Amino acid sequence: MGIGLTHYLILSGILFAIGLFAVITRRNAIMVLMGLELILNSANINFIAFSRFGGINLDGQVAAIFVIVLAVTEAAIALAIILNIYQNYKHIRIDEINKLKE
Amino acid sequence: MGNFVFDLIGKNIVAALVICIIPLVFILPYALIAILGELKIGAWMQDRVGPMRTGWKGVLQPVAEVVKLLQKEDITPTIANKPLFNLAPFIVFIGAFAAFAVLPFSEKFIPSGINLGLFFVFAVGSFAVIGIVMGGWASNNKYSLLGAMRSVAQIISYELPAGMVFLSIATIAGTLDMQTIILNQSGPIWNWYIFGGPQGGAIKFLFIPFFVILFIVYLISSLAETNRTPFDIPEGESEIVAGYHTEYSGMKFAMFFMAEYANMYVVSAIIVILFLGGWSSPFGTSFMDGPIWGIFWMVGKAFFFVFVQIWLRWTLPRLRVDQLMYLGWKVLLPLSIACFMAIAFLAMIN
Amino acid sequence: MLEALFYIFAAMIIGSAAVTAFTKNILYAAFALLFTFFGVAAIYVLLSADFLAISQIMIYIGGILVLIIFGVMLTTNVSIVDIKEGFTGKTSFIIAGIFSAITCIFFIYLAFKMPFINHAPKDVKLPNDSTIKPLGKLLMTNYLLAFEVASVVLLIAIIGAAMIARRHDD
Amino acid sequence: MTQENLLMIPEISVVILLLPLLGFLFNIFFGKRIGRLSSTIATGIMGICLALASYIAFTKFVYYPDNGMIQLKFDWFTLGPGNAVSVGIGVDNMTAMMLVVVTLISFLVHLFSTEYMRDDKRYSRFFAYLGIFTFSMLGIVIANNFLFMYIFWELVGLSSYLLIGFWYEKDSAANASKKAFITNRVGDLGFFAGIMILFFTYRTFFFDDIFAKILGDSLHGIAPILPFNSGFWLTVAGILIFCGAIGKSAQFPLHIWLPDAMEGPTPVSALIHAATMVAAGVYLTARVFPMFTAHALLFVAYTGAITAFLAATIAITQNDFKKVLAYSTVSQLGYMVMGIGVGAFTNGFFHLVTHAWFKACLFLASGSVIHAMHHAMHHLNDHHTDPQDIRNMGGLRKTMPLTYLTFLFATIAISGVPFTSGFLSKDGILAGTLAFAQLTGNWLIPIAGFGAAGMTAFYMFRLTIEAFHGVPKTKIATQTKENKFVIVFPLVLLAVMSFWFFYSANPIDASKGWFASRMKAPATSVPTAYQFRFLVPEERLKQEEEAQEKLEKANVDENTEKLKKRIHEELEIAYATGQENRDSVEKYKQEFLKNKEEAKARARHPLMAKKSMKDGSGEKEEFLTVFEEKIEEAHLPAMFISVLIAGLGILLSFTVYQFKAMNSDNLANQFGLLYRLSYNKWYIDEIYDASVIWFTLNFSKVLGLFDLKVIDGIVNLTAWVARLAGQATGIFDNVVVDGLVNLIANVTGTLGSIMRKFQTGRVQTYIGLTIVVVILLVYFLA
Repeated sequence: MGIGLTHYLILSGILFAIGLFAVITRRNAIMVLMGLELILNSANINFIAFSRFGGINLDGQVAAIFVIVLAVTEAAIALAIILNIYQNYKHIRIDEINKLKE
Repeated sequence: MGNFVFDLIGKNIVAALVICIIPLVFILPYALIAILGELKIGAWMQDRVGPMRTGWKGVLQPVAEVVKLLQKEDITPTIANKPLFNLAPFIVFIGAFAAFAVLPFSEKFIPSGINLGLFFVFAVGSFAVIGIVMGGWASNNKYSLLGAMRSVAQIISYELPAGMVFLSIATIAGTLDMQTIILNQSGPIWNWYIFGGPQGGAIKFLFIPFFVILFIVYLISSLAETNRTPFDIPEGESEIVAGYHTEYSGMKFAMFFMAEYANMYVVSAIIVILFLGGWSSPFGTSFMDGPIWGIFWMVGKAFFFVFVQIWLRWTLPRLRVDQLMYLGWKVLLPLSIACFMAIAFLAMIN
Repeated sequence: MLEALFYIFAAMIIGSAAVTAFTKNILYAAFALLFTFFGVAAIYVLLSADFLAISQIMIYIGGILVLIIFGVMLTTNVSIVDIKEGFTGKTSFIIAGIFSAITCIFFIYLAFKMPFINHAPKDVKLPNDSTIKPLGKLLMTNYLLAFEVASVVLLIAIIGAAMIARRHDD
Repeated sequence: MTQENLLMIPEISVVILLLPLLGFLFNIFFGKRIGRLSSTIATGIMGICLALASYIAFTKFVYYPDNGMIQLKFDWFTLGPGNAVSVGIGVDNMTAMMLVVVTLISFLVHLFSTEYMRDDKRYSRFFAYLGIFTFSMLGIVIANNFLFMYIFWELVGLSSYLLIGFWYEKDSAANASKKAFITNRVGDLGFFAGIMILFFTYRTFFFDDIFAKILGDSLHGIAPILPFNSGFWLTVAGILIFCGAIGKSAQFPLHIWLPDAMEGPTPVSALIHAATMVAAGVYLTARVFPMFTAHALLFVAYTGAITAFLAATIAITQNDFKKVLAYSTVSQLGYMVMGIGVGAFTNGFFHLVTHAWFKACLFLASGSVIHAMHHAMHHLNDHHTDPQDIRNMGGLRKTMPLTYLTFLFATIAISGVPFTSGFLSKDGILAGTLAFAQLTGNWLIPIAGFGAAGMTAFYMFRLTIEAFHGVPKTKIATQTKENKFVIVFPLVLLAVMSFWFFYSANPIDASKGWFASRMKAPATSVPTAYQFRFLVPEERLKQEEEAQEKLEKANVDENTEKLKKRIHEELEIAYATGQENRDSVEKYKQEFLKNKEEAKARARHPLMAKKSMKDGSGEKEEFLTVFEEKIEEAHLPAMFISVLIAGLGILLSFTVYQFKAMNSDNLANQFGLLYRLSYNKWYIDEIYDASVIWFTLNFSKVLGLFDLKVIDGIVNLTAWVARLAGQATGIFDNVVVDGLVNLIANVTGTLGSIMRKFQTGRVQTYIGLTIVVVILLVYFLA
C-alpha cells in the first residue's frame, strides 16, 4: 500500500495528541512550550500533506511558512515571558502561578 | 548536473552508499594532513622543528596520534549523563559531515546536487550547536557547560553575518545551487565573485568593494563558527580547560576533533565556492580544466584557506567575550547588511 | 523504499515526541525534540517540500530548539544533571491522557472518514527544480500582504521579547 | 451703541473695573510674601485707574456731553426660551464723574494708608480689602442695570464689613461691622423687593429699558406700562428701591450703623464716608430719579430733611473726633437726598461730589491727628487715653500746621461759606428746597435744611476750635508732630479741590458752570398724572398737549356739529315762524363760540402760558421746567439766608468755644432735655433695642419654645411611631426578606463553588477545555 494522505494525517494526529498531552500535564512552562511546538509541527505536516496531495499546490507550503514564522515569534516571546516569571517567582511551575484564579 | 558514480554504476542503493562513503574517505586523509599541517606550520611559525621522530621528518606523527586516541581508554565520568554524553560527539560530527553532502568536488562529482545547497549547509550547521550543548551539559562539568554556552552564543551570533553573505551571493547568482554558482564564475579569473562576478562593463568595479568586504566578513565569521583562533573562546584552554569537550577522551574526543577539522574544510570550501570560482580553473576553460583538474583546484583552493586558518591560529591572540559579541553584532552584521543592500541594488539596476 | 523511509521517520517522530511528552528530565525532552523536528523535516522531504524541510531544520533546530535549551538553562538549576520536572498530578495525568487519546482517535477517525480525502496519492509530475522559486513568487504576489504582516510581526516579536526579557532593576 | 467710535469708553471702563480686582486677587494670595510691596502694587493700580478714569471723564465731557449713556449690553444667562437675562455696563456723565471721584479718593486713601497702616500686622490684607472695596464701588458706578448694581451693592456691603471689622480683635470693631452689615441688609431687602417688582413687570434689568417702558410713547400710541397697572405700585417700587439707599447712605432711620463704623481704620472711614459706600445710596437715588413719582419724591425729600436735621443736632454734642465727622456725614447725605427728593437733581449730585472732596479731607485730617496722637501716646507710654476724644486735644494748630490748615479749609467748605465748593452745592440744594416749598407748600423741608446748615457751621467750628485752637488740654497734645508727606499730601490736594473754581467760574452760582451743564436732571419718565407737573419737561408736556388737543378738537367738532344742526333747526323754525326767534338764534351762536373757546382753553396747560411768554422774550434757548425757573428765583434769597445762618453758627461757635463768652456746660444744663437728647443720639439706638431688637429676641424666644415643645413633640411622636413600625417591619425583614435573600445567596454560592472548580487559574486547564469544545464543535457542525 502506497503512502497516502491518510498516513500523514494519522501521523500528524498522533503528534498532535502527544503535544496536547504534554501541554496539559507538564508543570514546567518550557515543557508546555515544547508541547506547543509539537502541535504546530503536526499542523504543518497536515498543511504540507494537503499541499502535496492536492497536486503541487504551494499554498499549503506558504501557510506552513507562516506557521513557522508564528512559531518563532511565539517561542521568542513565550521564553521572554518565562524568563520574567522566573525572575519574579524563582520558579516556572505554572500550576503554582495561578494568580488568575483570584 | 551529473554524478559520475551514477554514470558508472547506475542509480541503485550501492551507488548511493558509495556516494555517501566518498566524503568520509576524503575526510580521513584530509584530517591527517591537516593535523600534520597544524603541527608543522606551528613549529615553523614558532621557529622550531616540530615532531621529527615518527617517519621522515615526523610525517607519520598524525597517524601516531590517531592510533593513540583509538587505543586510549574511553572514560565516561560517573556523574555524567551517559546517553547524551555518548550521543553528543556523533551529533556534532553529523552536523559537520552532512555539509559534505552538498559540497561539489568537481564538475562531475557532487554527492547530492540539490538546488538548495547553500541553504542546506547553513541549516545543518545548527546540528553542531545542539551537539555541543548536549555534550557540554551531559559532561556535568561547569567548564564544559560554560564552554558549550559560549560556543552556542558565538556560533549563533556569527551565523547572521554569514547568512547575509550567503544571501548576497544568492541574490547576484539567482540560485542557491552551488554548482550553478560555480558555473557562473567559470572562465577566467576575473569572473570570480571576489573580482566582481561574470558581468562585464564598468558596473563590475562597483561590485568589487562590496564583494571584498563580504569576503572578509565571511572569513571572520567562518573562523568564529569553527571555534578557531582568534575565536576559540569556547575551548580557551587557559580559561575553561578545554571547553565543552573537557571530559571527552579517546574515540569520542577524536570525533569532536574530526568534526572540527571537517568544519574547517567545509567553511574553506564555501569561501572558495562563493568567491573564488570553486573547481573552475583560474586560467579559463582552456587550460588545466576538466573534472579531474576540478578536483585539484577545488581541494587546492580549499586547502589554502585551511592553511590560512592554521596560520591565523598561531598568529593572533584570543578575543574577549564582549569583544567577540561587539564584533559580531555591531561591526560584521551591519556591514554585511549594508553590502547586501548595495549588491541587491546594483543587481537590480544591472 | 519510500514506504520504509516514511515508517522509519514516522516512528522516529512519534517515539521522540513521546519521550518529550513523558520524560521527567527537561533536557531529555529538549534533545528528544531534535529528533522530532528532524523527522518532520524528513517527512517534508518525502512530501517534496525541500525548501520547507531545510527551513524546518534551520528554524526549529537552529533557532527554536536552541532558544528552548537556553530557556531551560536559564530557568533551571542545570548543574544537577537529573533535572526532574514532574507532571501536574495524577488526576490531570489521567484526564489528559483520556483527552489526548480521544483527540487522537478523533483525528484518525477524521483521516479515514472525511469525504474530501483522496486516499490514493495523486500522480503528479514532480517539479525538476526546487519549490523555492514558485514559493518566492507566491509570497511576493498572492501572499504579499501576509508576508509583510508576518515580517512586521517578527519585528514586533523581536522588540517585544527584548523588552520583556530585559532586567528591570536598572 | 449708536456710534462706533466712542474712543473706547466702555472698554476702558471695564479695565478700570477689573484692575482693582486684580490687585485684590494678587494681594490676597501673594500679599504676605511680598510684604510692603503689596501697598505699592495696590497704589500703583489705583493710580492707573485714576488716569484711565480721568481720560474717560475728559472724553465724555468734552466729546460726548450729550450722548446719554454709552452702554454695552450682553446676555448673561438664559432662563428658558426667550428669557435671557441681559446685563451690561454703561457710562454717562454721572458715571464718568463718579469714576473720577471714586478712583481719586481711593488712590489718595491708598497713598495715605501706606503710612498710616505701616505698623499693622495685616498690612497686605488691608490693601487687598481696599482693592475689593474699590472694585465693588466701581461696579455700582458703571452698572447699567439693576442686577449688576445689586450684585456690586452686596459686594460693597461685604467689603465694608471686612474693612470696618478689620481690627476684629476689638469687640467694638467686630460688633460695628456686624451692625453695619445687618442694618444694610434691612435696606437691601427693600431694594431687592423693588427690583423684583420692576423685573416682574418689565422683564428687564436695564435702567433705560425700564424707563422707556414706564414712559411709553404718546406720539406712536404706545401706552405707558406701570407695575400692576397702577401708579401706586410705581410709587411703592420707587420707595423700595430708595430703601436700599436709606441703608447704604445711612438715612434716617437706618443711619445708626455709620457712626459705629468709625471703628475701622481711619482711611477706611474716609473711603466709606466720603467717596464710596455712602455715595452709593445717593448715586442709586440719582440713577433711578426718572422713575420716582410725586409721592416717592416727597418721601425721599422728607427722609433727607429729617436725616439732615437729626444728624446735625446729634453732631453738636459729640466729643469723639470721628463721631462728629460721622454725624456730619449723615447730615450732609441727608442734604443730598433731600436735594434729589425736591427735584434739585443737579445740585444734589453736585453736593455728592463736592462733599466727597472735603469730607475725605476732613477724615484724612482726623486720621492725621489720630496718627499723631497715637505716636505721642506711644512716646509717653500712655495706653489708656482716648486719642480720638477732642477733650484730650487742643492747640494742635501749632504742632500740626498743615493738617490744621487743610482741616480748617474743609470746615469752611462744609459750613457753606462763599468761595468754596460746599457753598455752591449747598446753596443750590437750599434754593431747590425753597422753590419746592413755594410750589408745593412743604415748608418744613427748607426749614430743616437751613437749620441743619446753621448747626453744621456751629459744630464744625466747635470741632476745629476744640481740637486745634487754644492751649493743649493734655500732655499728649503737646507732643504731637506733623505727619509725613504721604499723609499730608492727600490733605492738601483735597483741600485745594474744595475751591469753587473747579466747578464754576462764578463763585456764588454754579448753575452756569460746566458741571451743572453736564449733569442735567434727567427727564422724568413717570406719567404726568403721577408726577409733580413742574418737574415734567416742556417738550413732553407739549406732546401730551397735542394729544389732548386732538381729543378736544374731536370733541369740539362734535359739539359744533350739534350746535350747527341745532341753529339750523332753529333758523328753519325762525324762517317758518317769521322774525320772532332771531334773538334765540343769536343766543345759540354766542353759546357755540364760547363753547369752542372754553374747549380750547381747557386743552392748554395753565402753566404753559407763562412759559410761552418767557420763550417769547428770547432770553433762553433751552427749555426749563417750571421748577428750574423757581430755583433761579429762589437762588438769591436762599444764598442770603444760608450765609446768614452759617455766619450765625460760626459766630456762636467762636463765642462759646474760642472766646468762652458763654460756658458750654451751662448751656448744656440750660437746655438739659435737648442736650441729653442730642448727646444720646435721640435715643434711637435705645429705641431700637427696646422695640425691634427686644421684639425680635422675644419673638425668637417664643418661637424657640414653640419649637422645643410643639414641633419637637410632634417630631418625637413621629419618631416613636416610626420606631414602632420599624420594629414590626424589622421582624418581617429578618424572617421573610432575609430568608429570601439568604436563599438566593446560598443558591448562588453553591452554583459559584461548583463553577469555581473550572476556574483553576491554570492555563493548561483552559487549553484542555478549549480543545474539547473545539472538537465537539467540529464533530457536530462539520
